[in-house]
Amino acid sequence: MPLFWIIVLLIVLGAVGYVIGRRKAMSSAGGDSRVLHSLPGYYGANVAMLTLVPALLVLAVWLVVQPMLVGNAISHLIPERVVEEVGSRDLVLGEVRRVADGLDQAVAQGALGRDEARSLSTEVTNVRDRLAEVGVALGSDVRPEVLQAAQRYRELTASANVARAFVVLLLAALGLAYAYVKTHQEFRARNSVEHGILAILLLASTIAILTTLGIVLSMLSETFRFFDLYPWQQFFFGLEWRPSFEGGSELGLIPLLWGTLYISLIALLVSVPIGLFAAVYMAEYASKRVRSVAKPMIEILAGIPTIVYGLFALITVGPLLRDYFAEPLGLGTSSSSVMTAGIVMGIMLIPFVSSLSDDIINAVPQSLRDGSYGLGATQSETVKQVILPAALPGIVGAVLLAASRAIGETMIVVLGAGAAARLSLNPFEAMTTVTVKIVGQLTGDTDFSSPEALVAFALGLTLFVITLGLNVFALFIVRKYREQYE
Amino acid sequence: ASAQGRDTVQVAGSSTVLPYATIVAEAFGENFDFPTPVVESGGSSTGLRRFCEGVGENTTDIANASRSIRESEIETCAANGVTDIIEVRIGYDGIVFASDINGNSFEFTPSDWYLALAAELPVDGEMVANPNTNWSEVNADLPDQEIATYIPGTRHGTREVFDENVILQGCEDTGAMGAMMEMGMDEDAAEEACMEIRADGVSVDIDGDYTETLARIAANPEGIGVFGLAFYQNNTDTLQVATMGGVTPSVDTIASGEYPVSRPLFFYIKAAHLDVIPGLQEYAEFFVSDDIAGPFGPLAAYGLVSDPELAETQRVVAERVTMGDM
Amino acid sequence: MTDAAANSGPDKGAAPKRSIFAQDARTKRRNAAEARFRAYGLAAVIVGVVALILLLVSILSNGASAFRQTYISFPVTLSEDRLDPAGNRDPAEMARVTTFGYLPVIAQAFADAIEAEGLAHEVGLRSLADMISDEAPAQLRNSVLANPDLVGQTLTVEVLAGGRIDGFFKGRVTMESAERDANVTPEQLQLAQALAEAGMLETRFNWDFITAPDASGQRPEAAGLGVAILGSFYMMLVVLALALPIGVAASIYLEEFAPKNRLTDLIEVNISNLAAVPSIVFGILGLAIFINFAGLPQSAPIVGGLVLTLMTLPTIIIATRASLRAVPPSIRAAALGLGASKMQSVFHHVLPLAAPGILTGTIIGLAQALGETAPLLLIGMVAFVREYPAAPPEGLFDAASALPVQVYNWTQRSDPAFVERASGAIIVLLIFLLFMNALAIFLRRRFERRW
Amino acid sequence: MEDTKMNTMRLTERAVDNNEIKMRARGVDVFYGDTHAIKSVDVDIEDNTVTAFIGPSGCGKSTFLRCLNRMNDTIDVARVDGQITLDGEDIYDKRVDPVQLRAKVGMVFQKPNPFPKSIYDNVAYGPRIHGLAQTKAELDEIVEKSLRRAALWDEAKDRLDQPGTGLSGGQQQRLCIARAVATSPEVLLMDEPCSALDPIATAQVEELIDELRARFSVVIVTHSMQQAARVSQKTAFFHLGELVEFDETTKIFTNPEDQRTESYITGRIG
Amino acid sequence: MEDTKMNTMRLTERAVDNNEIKMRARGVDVFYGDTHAIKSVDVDIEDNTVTAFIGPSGCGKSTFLRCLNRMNDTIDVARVDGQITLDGEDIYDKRVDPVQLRAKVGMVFQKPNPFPKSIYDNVAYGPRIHGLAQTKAELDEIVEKSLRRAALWDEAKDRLDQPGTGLSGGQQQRLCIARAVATSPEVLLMDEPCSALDPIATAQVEELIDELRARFSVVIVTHSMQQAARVSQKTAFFHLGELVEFDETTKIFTNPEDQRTESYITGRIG
Ligand SMILES: Nc1ncnc2c1ncn2[C@@H]1O[C@H](COP(=O)(O)OP(=O)(O)OP(=O)(O)O)[C@@H](O)[C@H]1O
Ligand SMILES: Nc1ncnc2c1ncn2[C@@H]1O[C@H](COP(=O)(O)OP(=O)(O)OP(=O)(O)O)[C@@H](O)[C@H]1O
Ligand SMILES: [Mg+2]
Ligand SMILES: [Mg+2]
Ligand SMILES: O=P([O-])([O-])[O-]
Repeated sequence: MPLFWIIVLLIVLGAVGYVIGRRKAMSSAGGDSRVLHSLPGYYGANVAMLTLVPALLVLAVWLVVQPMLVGNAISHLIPERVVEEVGSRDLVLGEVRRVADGLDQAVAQGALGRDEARSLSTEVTNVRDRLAEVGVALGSDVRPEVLQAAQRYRELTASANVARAFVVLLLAALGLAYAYVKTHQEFRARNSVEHGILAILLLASTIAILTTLGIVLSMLSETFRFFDLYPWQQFFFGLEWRPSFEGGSELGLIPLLWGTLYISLIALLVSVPIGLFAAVYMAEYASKRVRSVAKPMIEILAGIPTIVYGLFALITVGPLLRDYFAEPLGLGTSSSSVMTAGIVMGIMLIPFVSSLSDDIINAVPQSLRDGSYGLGATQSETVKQVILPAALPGIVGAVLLAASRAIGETMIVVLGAGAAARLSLNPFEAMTTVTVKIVGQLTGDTDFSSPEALVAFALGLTLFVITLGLNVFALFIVRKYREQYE
Repeated sequence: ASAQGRDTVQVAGSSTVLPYATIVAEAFGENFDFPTPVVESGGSSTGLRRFCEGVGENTTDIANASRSIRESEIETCAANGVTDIIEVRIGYDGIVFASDINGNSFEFTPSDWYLALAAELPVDGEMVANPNTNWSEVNADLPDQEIATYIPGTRHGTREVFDENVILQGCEDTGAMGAMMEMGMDEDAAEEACMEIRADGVSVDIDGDYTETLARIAANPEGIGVFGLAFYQNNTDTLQVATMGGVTPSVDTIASGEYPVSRPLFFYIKAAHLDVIPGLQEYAEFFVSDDIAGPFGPLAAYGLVSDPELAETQRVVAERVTMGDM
Repeated sequence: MTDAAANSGPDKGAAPKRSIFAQDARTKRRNAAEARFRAYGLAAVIVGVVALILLLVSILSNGASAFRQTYISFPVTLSEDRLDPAGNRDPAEMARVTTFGYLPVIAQAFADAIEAEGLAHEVGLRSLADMISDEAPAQLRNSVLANPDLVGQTLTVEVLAGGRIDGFFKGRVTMESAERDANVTPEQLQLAQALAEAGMLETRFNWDFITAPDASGQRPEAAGLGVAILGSFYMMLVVLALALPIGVAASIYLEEFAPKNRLTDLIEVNISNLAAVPSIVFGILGLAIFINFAGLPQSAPIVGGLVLTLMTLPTIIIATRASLRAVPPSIRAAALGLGASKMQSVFHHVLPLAAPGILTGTIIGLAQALGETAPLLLIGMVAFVREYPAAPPEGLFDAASALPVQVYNWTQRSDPAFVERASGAIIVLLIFLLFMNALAIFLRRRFERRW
Repeated sequence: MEDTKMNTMRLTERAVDNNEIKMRARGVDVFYGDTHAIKSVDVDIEDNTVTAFIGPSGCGKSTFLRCLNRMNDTIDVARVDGQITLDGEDIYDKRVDPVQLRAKVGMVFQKPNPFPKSIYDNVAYGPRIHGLAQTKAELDEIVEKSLRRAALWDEAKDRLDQPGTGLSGGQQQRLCIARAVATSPEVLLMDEPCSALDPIATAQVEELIDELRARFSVVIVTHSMQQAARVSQKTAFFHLGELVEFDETTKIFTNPEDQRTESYITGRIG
Repeated sequence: MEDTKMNTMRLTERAVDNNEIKMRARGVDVFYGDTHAIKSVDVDIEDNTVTAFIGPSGCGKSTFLRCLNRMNDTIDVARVDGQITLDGEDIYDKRVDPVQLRAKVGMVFQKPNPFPKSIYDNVAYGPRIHGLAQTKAELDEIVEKSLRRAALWDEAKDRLDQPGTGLSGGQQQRLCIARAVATSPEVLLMDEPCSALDPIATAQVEELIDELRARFSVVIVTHSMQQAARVSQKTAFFHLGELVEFDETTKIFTNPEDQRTESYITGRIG
């Protein structure tokens, strides 16, 4: 049975489960929902849940496992000789699948009879041409072994599919029956359903952990390879970043880190005040109409592709800063600078701070404002002394989000701040960030197993650890200054 | 593992080769029944990394590269089961020096660039920081204009060519290399010292692409940028090209070897995929066919310097000559 | 009445009664501070809006022309000996004639048409062919192969003008620039002008920009956004379908149910930290997990969507948690006191009150995901793709590109004609974004309330 | 003006029978972090009885009240020790579902906390989640009846769809009473339910309490000695977290045993 | 138990002089959207006088009170018509700065709304923004004095640095009183300031009110007729948004003119 129909059937079973579960609960209570432990809907949902969840889980596992098992099974049919000719077993299996798919399609389109497809042989027919007729292109002529394997593959898959449908539907039916039997006036259906939901919520929150794990794992081995090739002392404490193709690169972290912090700092100095003031204005001062226009407009800033900002920095802001600040002040003649990138990035980050803060400020209860106004405080005093402290955790969250984005940004830095790694205090000098170099070294032309390319992984992991530290610090701050209202 | 077999050729790699590969892919899709290949950009290194990840449907079939594959990469490939690799050289990429069309014209020699960009110059047996800030200080024949150059960043393969064919050459031509060795450096150290570029902001590394270099020149019309020939050819209305050693860069002068700064472009085919991925062999043959890669084909029209040994390349592709066999 | 006015005089301290019309020095100071604060707020909003307008104006002024294109129409005689040498109208046989075979047919027909129109010019045949897009032979070949009986007939075709000719009608190319430009001559432009006057050439709205697939660097005039729009759409489907529910679910668990201990602190820090991970690292992750481990195809929107989901999750979680936390505890207590379960109090009361913040997080997260290129670089979606992906769900596994990728690619192309197209793509992207936001903003306005 | 009618303390005349014990608290201690807010309190809440908690502000009445339906669970810093049973079952037992407990032991909070929803939805919320109404008509009926009992119907009937947060202070208080009554709990905990009510509304609520007593038990926190005397059969006097005295209301008000009780109820002002 | 001490309504003995008129309201109408909450009310608030607002719940007492210091400005849907003057100056005049007005006309809200700050900061908030203390010591003094006057000092003195939101209901109410008193307003509006207070605390607050009267005018909303009689010199009776009667307290409670007033103050329960 095709997957689609299994799923449709499952959904139908679930729906039926819901209806009969609900009905049984009601009838066990003599039609009076008041004597039920839970709302009738929960009984239905409980039955539907037990019908669907195990069945779908098994189906999911099955979908992953079946191709592996079938692949294993047919992989025995393929002689070593063929594997050698083609290069890898994987590829032969791919070919087998393609032929099998082609046969399926041919059958589906009526170009081949069912039996014909089963008995097809390379001696009689040119399989490649036959399949080409139904629109399946093959890279080369089909080897007899491959055709046989494909035919076997189809058989196995067909029977596995039958088994799959059987098992899954049986499981669903069992689940349904079990839940149905348990359905009774006293049964704690709400608790059962809520446990299910809680499990889902828990599962969702583990995804973040898994992601972290995945990130660390996917970078760890390459990082170790890097440190095999390059001394860690020079990486962590090196003051020079000078990769070269001829070897003998200097890959010091410090200048990149400095650039990252410097540029992010300027970006935050731009975006946090502007964003916060904008949020306060929108939440406390602006009329509903102004707010409903201004807020979405500012949010668009977050959606403009960073390349636009980058070009804006390169063509407009950079020369402007150079001509009106850097040169008159004698701070250099570079149009790409920390300042340029920081300011432009700051503009991009405004909505990160403003929109979220606006929502949080808006959620502060009106009674607190009243209390303050009633004491003769001005609106700004109220905002500064009552509302912002109460909204602090959310605002810190928003600022962290902005800071995170600043650290992770590439395009604006490349175009606005240049590509030169440099340790300097002058904000009108070109500098660059860790992230830019991660992207650069990863997508560059250097030999991908050289330290110059592998350094990207080490940089990524180091940045990860550093931001982790910053976040711990932020959490500490929030804990310390948090004010819980009500 | 996904159940569906892949039927589209998957290409990844160099952004320099990308325009040519897309031209070919587009024409291939138009003229063959196979679907148009998917051509990814992302750089030679990324392309080769993906290429070497293994054999199988979810790995790329072809890696484009603006340099030849390195020995260590071949080893990694082999470790992952990618043993049979066909190397296809499709032509040459000319590297040109261009400036704003309304500004001064330049006639460079490698020596000029060395003297303008070296971090330190040997003076009287001692290395001193490069004092030159004006082209006329470097070479009295050059216009009186501040030195401001935009050269490819160290992640670009072009930089390697620039370092070796221009800076190192200039270092040797000016005799600086000799002077350094007299100062007691060994050859490697001297070469390294030759190729060290000044970091005082006179020369700016471009980590982006040629459009960024172009934008920088638009922002600073006194700047001189390093471009690919094809890029320059598409922007002759805003850029003027400088000669190098008296030779004007063009498809012809590069093909003949008169113009000194160029590099070969390649793509690498995973031989194991040839019989498996539909259209792969056809695409490769189509790419190197005379219609496409020949001197009068669309690639040349776009700026690729056609390979004089194209026939040999066509044979390599047709007969699937892998790298080990050569 | 009182002598209020008299009392509001300068005698401070002595008289407690002061007019409420006259402000004392301190109130003046405080009011000045208030006015300043308010002005800062307004200025901040204005800075944001002005920056937006500046950026939008520059995008629009560069990109609006991408939606218009120049077409040339003229009759072409499809001669049998060129296009169907075998003469049997068998499409398989006719397919042997490649686009290179169609090129001279078109060029000749164009030259003939100009002559028939009686336009004098000094443009050689080869240069005439250059005025027509390279796309034209493919167009013609496709229609001939689709309908072999056309061979032998004369039909009027409408083909794209070459990029420079098109640029001339959009003001990008001028006679002066053509003087210096190796790719176009003033004579060609003059001829184009004459053709326009004769009605053979017109510039009009260009649907193909939105529907056609990308084209190579030689054919800026033919490049479109069809595949990219589909790819972005599919990816956003995946992101929305996964990131929003997972993000909200995770936040609810962490904020409302999880025991408050070291472990949850760790998770909290960890999520904030994920937000700071550069997006390309998510590409590394995606490549390792979804492609190499799970065996999903490369360049596919499903993988892109999954990677962007992981990238967007922290944003949504941080926003959602912050707004859940902002709901006053008295609301929860009220529900619990009535015998609602925790789950019910969260889903019935807390979540709706937190909805504005959740939607904000979603808007920002999706905006970020929609405009992101770097992680797509490593999973093969920064690519030249000309085949449309199929309808979902299968289409999620087909190769596709994405809008920001198209912008990224086009800004790197050497032909200046791509500049307008990149800006045009940004316009489309922003419209896309506006559509997504419109719903969220509408919902947010419905949920906003103070208590 | 020395109108006696208004000022006479009227003790309930109904005899105080020996009712069954509905809830029993033994040795209950509550800590907020380090502060010991409730110190070893023993109280029996009888069925069909109104129990009043009195005592000076801050003595722990609300805190103890919240122990009775485990609302203290929701305060992070609060910790409850000791044993409290409902119908003989320990409500702090692991197996107890606090949700079910709270459905049986309803609560009206000291600070009115209407949901930011319509008046109708505020009242209908409990019946909805407990499935007390089969049809919309039944629900309407419950809502109307509850609002009537809480003496809010006349004021609210024309604005059922308007937000509950837009009501006056006293109206919000009555709304919260209506909301709690609508779920028909077995025990109703009311934390100063009449603090914001005028005498007439107070009388109506007191009538309601009396009516509820017929079927359930009611615990009421009040600062008004008169109110305690009027509506309750049992009174508990708290002082500084301790239960000073717990006895029949008549006893407490006429012949208190503890010195502290006496000085409180005879305090300068009534 | 019919302890008279507790139940006697004690009218203030001080003579009601003809004081200056501090605030004067003429033809005040308030609308919440379409609802007409206050209907053409005229009231004079005299200096050195306590004015009580009484009336059934929902009759508009709080609404009218909020007009007196323009707190209604913060409610979007609320609209105020008519004229209100403070010392002869129209407080709804364009030139008036509501901030300055509110500094002069302080307010204690019906629902206690402490800031999520420490107890100390809650009280110090007003003095800080109005610059009433030059030094930390002065500020400490103000805080202590205010808390003492609000009868919270003893309970709060050891936990001044703990959040005001962790207080009991009655403590929060006293905190809000202390907070309002700390800014030394000329007119103090108190919306049911004793609703959550026990008799002793109530007495202390009433003492405070009496003390304040010596220097300022106080307006108090209350549901307790006794309280109104005890503390106020003037009483206004509101009913359904109308001002039914406004006169000297003794007059209102002994010899009301309007039938509605009479039936309210003689209402079944006092
Ligand atoms: N924000 C508001 N929106 C709409 N109507 C309101 C609002 N606030 C009060 N009302 C209505 O205005 C009328 C008067 O309310 P007000 O709060 O002034 O009453 P009150 O006399 O203070 O009553 P209570 O003694 O119960 O506090 C009531 O009917 C109330 O429902
Ligand atoms: N969340 C809390 N955190 C810390 N302390 C608390 C908290 N809630 C109450 N307290 C303290 O516990 C003690 C008892 O408080 P509770 O609210 O039970 O008093 P109460 O008798 O209800 O007073 P009132 O009549 O004023 O409402 C008080 O001293 C109060 O300050
Ligand atoms: Mg209390
Ligand atoms: Mg009120
Ligand atoms: O992209 P490149 O590898 O050619 O620089």
